[in-house]
Amino acid sequence: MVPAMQVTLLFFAAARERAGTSKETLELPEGATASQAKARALELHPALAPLGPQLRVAVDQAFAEGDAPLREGSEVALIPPVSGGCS
Amino acid sequence: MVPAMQVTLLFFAAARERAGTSKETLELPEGATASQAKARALELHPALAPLGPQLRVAVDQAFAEGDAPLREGSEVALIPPVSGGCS
Amino acid sequence: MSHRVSAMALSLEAAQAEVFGNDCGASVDFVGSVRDNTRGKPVVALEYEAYEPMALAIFCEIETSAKARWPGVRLAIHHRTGRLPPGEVSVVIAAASPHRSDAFEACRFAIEALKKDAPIWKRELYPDGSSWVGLGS
Amino acid sequence: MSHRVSAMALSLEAAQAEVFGNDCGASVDFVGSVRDNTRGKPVVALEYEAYEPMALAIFCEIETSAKARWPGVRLAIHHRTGRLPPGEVSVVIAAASPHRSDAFEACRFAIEALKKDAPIWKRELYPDGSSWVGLGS
Repeated sequence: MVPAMQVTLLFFAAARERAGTSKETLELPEGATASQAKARALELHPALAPLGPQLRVAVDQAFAEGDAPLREGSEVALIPPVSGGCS
Repeated sequence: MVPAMQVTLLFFAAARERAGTSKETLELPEGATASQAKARALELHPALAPLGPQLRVAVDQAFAEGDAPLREGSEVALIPPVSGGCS
Repeated sequence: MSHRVSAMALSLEAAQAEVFGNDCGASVDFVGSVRDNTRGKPVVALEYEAYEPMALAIFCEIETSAKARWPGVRLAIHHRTGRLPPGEVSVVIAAASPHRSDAFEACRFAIEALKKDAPIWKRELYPDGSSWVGLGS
Repeated sequence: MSHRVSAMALSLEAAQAEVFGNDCGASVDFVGSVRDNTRGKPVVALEYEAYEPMALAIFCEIETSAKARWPGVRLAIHHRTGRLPPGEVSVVIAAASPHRSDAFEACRFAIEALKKDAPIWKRELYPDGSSWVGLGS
């Protein structure tokens, strides 16, 4: 069995509402990637499905490619389409 | 003899310094134009000569074409190259 | 560090003062506020949410990119969060430069980059409901 | 009438407040100030002189042209006169619009038009003399 690691998963805005939480701890196999974390979050929170294709992933506060490797304690955020600025 | 009219002539910035005055009354023949007022000012103030080609003429607070007719009491300003704004 | 993401009210003068200096002839400042309508629909308020540390990191990246393109430019990016009624200021960006052209371009670049990449979201509150902006739904 | 030419100190907030409204999502403000040097030469102060009523008339024309090109834009143009040391603000232009792109373009248009046509002059004062700017001599 592959050793496990824990990462922190953050949800914002529409993703937070659909997941019903803003933060949770996710257990993943060691060497898991940003994409795998996102896929696991979508499995655990089926209500996120409609947002799925629009969610970008950030790792440790920077946008990450899908194959970016995670480490124990990584902060993984699901980023719905952003809308900062003004009206 | 053509009847005369009086216009007010205003000088600014480098033109004011060279003419040694900021305002004077100029007597011109009736029907004189903006160009004629400028030519007369250059005659009366030879020190303006180096600025001559760069001076625009305004009549009653708007830039005027050379052939714009003046009237009794017109306010004619000689406008050296402008440099408003910032550094 | 002259960037900010917080629920505190924003001040145009404060942002501008952070970038201004005697070597800078020009500053261009952008102020974005809550409009009282959107696509003809009345808006009661906007509610802004941010992933604050990442938003600040993005603001710093925007500043770094701007300085690379327009040397000598200084930027301050301030964004507000929370519930804001119409007329309230949600974002202020101040750009200063010795050259006015650079200040205009850097300020414009910063607001466009912020809208594209800063992890900040707004929800429009209407008399009869609300919706997150940008979901295309 | 939100334009001004006078020896009074300028306020960015005041200019911005004159154009801002709940129907305007964006304002872009330009602040021009006295730099401590020009072409590498130290500048002690700038001295601004204006043909005030005509400068105001030109500011109104600039506003009229801007409104024709960018409907819904509001402009305030404030210019200071007199002797200003480095760091002092000589001009503030505030442009507000429902659309940020229009606000940027109108603000830029206004400062370029002001520099081209407003009957305002400045003299640079150096430690060892002075000269009128723009005479090309």
